[in-house]
Amino acid sequence: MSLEHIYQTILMDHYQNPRNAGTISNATCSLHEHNPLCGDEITISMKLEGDRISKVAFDGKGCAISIASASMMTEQLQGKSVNDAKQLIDTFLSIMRGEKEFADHPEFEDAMALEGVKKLHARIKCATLSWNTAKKLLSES
Amino acid sequence: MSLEHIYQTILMDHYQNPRNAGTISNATCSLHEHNPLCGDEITISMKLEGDRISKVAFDGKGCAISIASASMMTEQLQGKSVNDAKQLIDTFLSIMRGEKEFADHPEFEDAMALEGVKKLHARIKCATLSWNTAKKLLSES
Amino acid sequence: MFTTPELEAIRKDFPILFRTLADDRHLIYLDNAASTQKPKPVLQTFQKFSESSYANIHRGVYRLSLEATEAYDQARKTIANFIKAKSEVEIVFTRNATEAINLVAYGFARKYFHPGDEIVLTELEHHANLVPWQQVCQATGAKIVAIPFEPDGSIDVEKVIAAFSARTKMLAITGCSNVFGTIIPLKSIISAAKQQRIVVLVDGAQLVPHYPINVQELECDFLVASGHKMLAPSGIGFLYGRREWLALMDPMLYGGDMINEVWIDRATWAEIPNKFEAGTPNIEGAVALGKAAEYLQHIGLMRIHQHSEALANYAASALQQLPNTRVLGSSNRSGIVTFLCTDVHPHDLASFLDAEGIAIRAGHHCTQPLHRKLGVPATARASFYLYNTQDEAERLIEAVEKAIHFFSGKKVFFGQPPVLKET
Amino acid sequence: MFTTPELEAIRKDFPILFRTLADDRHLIYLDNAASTQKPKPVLQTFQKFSESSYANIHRGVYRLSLEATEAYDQARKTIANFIKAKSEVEIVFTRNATEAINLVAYGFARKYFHPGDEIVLTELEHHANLVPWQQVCQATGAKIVAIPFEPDGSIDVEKVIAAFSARTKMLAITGCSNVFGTIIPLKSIISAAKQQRIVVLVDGAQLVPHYPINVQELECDFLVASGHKMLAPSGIGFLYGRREWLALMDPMLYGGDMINEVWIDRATWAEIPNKFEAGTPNIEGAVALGKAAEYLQHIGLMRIHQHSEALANYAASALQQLPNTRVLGSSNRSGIVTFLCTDVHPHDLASFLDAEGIAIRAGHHCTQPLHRKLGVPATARASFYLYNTQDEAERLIEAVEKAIHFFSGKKVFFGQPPVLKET
Ligand SMILES: Cc1ncc(COP(=O)(O)O)c(C=O)c1O
Ligand SMILES: Cc1ncc(COP(=O)(O)O)c(C=O)c1O
Repeated sequence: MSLEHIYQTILMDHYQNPRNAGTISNATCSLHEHNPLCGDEITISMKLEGDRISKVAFDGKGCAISIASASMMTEQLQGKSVNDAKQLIDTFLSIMRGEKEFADHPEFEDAMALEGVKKLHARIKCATLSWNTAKKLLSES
Repeated sequence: MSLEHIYQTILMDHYQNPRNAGTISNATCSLHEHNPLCGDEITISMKLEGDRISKVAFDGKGCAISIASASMMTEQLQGKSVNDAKQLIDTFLSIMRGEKEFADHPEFEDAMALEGVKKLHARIKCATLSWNTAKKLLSES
Repeated sequence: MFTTPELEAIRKDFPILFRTLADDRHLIYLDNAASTQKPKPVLQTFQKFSESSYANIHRGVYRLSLEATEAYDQARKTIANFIKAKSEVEIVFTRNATEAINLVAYGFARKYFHPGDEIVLTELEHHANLVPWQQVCQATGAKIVAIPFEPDGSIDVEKVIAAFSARTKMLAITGCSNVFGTIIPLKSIISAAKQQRIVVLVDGAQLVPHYPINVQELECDFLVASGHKMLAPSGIGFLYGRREWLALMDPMLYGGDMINEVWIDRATWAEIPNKFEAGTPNIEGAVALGKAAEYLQHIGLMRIHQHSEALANYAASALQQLPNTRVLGSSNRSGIVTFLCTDVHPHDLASFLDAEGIAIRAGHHCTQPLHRKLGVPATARASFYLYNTQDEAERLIEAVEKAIHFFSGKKVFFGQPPVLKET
Repeated sequence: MFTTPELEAIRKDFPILFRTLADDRHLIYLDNAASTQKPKPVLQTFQKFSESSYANIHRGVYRLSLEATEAYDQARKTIANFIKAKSEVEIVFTRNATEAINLVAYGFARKYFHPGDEIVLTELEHHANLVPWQQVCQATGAKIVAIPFEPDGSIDVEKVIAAFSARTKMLAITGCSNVFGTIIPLKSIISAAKQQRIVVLVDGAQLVPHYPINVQELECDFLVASGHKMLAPSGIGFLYGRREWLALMDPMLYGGDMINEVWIDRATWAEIPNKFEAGTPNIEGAVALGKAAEYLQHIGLMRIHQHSEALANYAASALQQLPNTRVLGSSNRSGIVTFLCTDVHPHDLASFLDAEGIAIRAGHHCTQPLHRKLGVPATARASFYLYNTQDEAERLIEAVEKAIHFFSGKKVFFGQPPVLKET
């Protein structure tokens, strides 16, 4: 697997210019998660309007993959209904577990740049931390 | 190592016609020892007259090697002074540990038939049980 | 039994069987219940892994560590599949069956047992499935209830069930006696135990190498086995534990890889099964064990069982016909034949057979209470496996006969200790 | 450093070093502190033993078992000699260093420690030499006293000595930090501890592979090490314990081979070291470890140490000169260089280097308290051993430089988390 596959331009762009980075002042819910094994930390905040995620942001620290993945996720969840968001997250996690394929899910757009990470066993957790956090947040609220 | 080396005629003779087998009615001391790992049991009895072992006998059960070795030992100890007996036993134990050689100790006579046992790691304990018991008995009395 | 060509193909995989001894004969290895030999595919897997993919597992980001981690995880899946566990997280790699039982004794029994609780086991148990429970009793105040075995080496299911009470917390039972070779009717015993909510541990050290196992059908809570008795190198074995129990259990060993978060004064644990695998595990061993399981599955465990059983049954009947020879146990035998020759001490017999190039075991086979019950300190045991042949079984019988002739005829000390006269 | 021909000869023994990666370059393996590769003589010993002499050890009467037992016993003697123990009965084979520490924690500390007793250790400790002691404290009421490390990664002897008191029962200390690579001045620390009759355990996992050890001169009571960090397969390690202590200790694991006499309700133990080796041990692993120790001794531990140290020192100074790169620790370094690039998260760096064919480790290296103290959750570590070359060290530096260029230039989240604006 060559370098280009993992640290693609898209991924590096999200890492260096993360979208929706920060917190939301009038968030309706937020959740902080921490992976002590690699030190990644993330806080996902959301503003829910009825059944719709009107705003989502992330804050935290981590490697390029975890930051880029969080950034990509916020773009994906923004504006979705809670149910659609949950389903999207589950699909993403299945893809990362190797049970589904990005090829069948073009809706992931930028996040498809994480394809290369799937093969890097030790890095999958970096890519999934933000998604797992959002999943937990959505099922709690 | 061929069969002949271990179960030599001399050894089989001592096994099937053990010398000094039994107990001594007027023994001055005796000791029972047991090797739970192979089930061998032995009782050594002695009659000491002053510093001299005037009578020695053994009783017990065990394999051919342990019975023959006990029989050979009684022949060796009979009539010896306590000190000479202790020294003889130590020499025998050294030989079985591979630190000395029967070749340098012709005094062992029949017991030299145990040469083959030295190489059978798992059987050395069979050959030494009676000697260790006698050693303990002599140092206790 | 395997056909001759099948057997020849199998034997070719085991280089050690072609080792020639002093007199140019091949070794006859009949100590399989103690440990089995390793086939080429297993040794090659070990070798190839060590030469091309070795690295420490977990946390490694580079591809070598990834490959090693994948191979290790795959081995866990293979073992889960081998015994039909629901999930590979229910498999913990240990050094051997002994460590696996100790892990349950420490992590489960010491945590949950109270004074007066009872642990039911049988008098057939190997020390590995007895001594850890004695220590649990000492630490918790629980008590061992030991079910005697029948004269034919079997266990009476009714007696086991009758021993169950409201105090019974656990049944720790062998799946196959390593002395009599008896295969225990686990299914009926376990279903009775389950009705009374008794936790069941099966000592599969002798069963797993010989018999297809489905832990879900068996309904046992724990199952242990040793790799070295099923064609893998020594140093690797496993514990199967139902997910719910494993999750409740405490770790036994503490250190790296089993933690989640560590401070100077405290720590939290990783998920199962990692929580039970402290430090660098036996990576190559696990990978080799996975290969061994595949090898056995490929040949077919039921066929292996039938082959070993047929050889053992042949040997048992032939031995029974030798003068003053008694075969122990008679019911539902696996590949094991344990016997006594009144005229020959088992150690002498084993030494004599060794000189004939035949490897059998003599001793108490780590079952002192069983031997005490039999009234003898030691017995001789021949045990067969997939690579043994009818010819080897026949050579065993001939050699035992020869030994009996060599040693007998005069009074001997073993068996009936003579009444000694005064000197 | 080794001469070029010496190094070429050594490298020929390690087939994995010639593994070519996607772009035809050889693997550069710089994760030796996690685990080392295995030389041909070790793999061949394993293979040959498995193919011609394998059998279960102890109690076997036949020659195969005898050969296996002799090989196993010989390995114990080799290890005793390797660390200059008085007797081979002072060596207990374990799975790894972790298990060896746990054995002392269970068999010794839990037996003899009381509420208020203190265990002195350092904030450098690997989780393996910390978490077992936390558990001892929980079980006995003893307390951990942790000595902080100095900014250069060293341990101030005076601070350790100042921590000793009448309550100090044990000093459990690493011989070499697996993060900073610092070699600890054990001699002066231990002699102070001995004056106060404090029992000393040395975690030799990083020290023993790199440095000639004489436990009698060192005067430590216990020493642990892992085979897989000194050219042996994983799954085997050892505990050295002074005979007197081992004799006083309780067993940790119970079962076959560690007993003397067993009844249904109780048992007595075998002599040391057998009392600590329950069940079938890792026989092939021990034999291979013996060979690995001989291999290291043949080349010379002092020369190995000098070689790895020189490479590490070269890498440390070169890394220090890269932009925004900080090498951690500076004093008395063994083969380890741990560093941080402000612009690159260690995991990204390791992945990037992996794509360049260079294996390094990123993470907390099983030292979370140490990393918490440093204020970073993860660092990058390159570790050198006897088969690494100057060229490899240079390629490491080039690749790190390339990574820094690739990742830097824009704001990144690692190191200085940005202040985030509201959206
Ligand atoms: C200093 C130190 N102690 C203990 C260990 C634990 O070694 P193992 O995982 O082989 O038990 C390690 C290995 O990472 C180490 O570096
Ligand atoms: C029935 C039974 N249980 C447990 C064991 C212990 O196996 P290990 O020594 O591999 O832990 C054995 C092996 O002798 C056995 O036969």
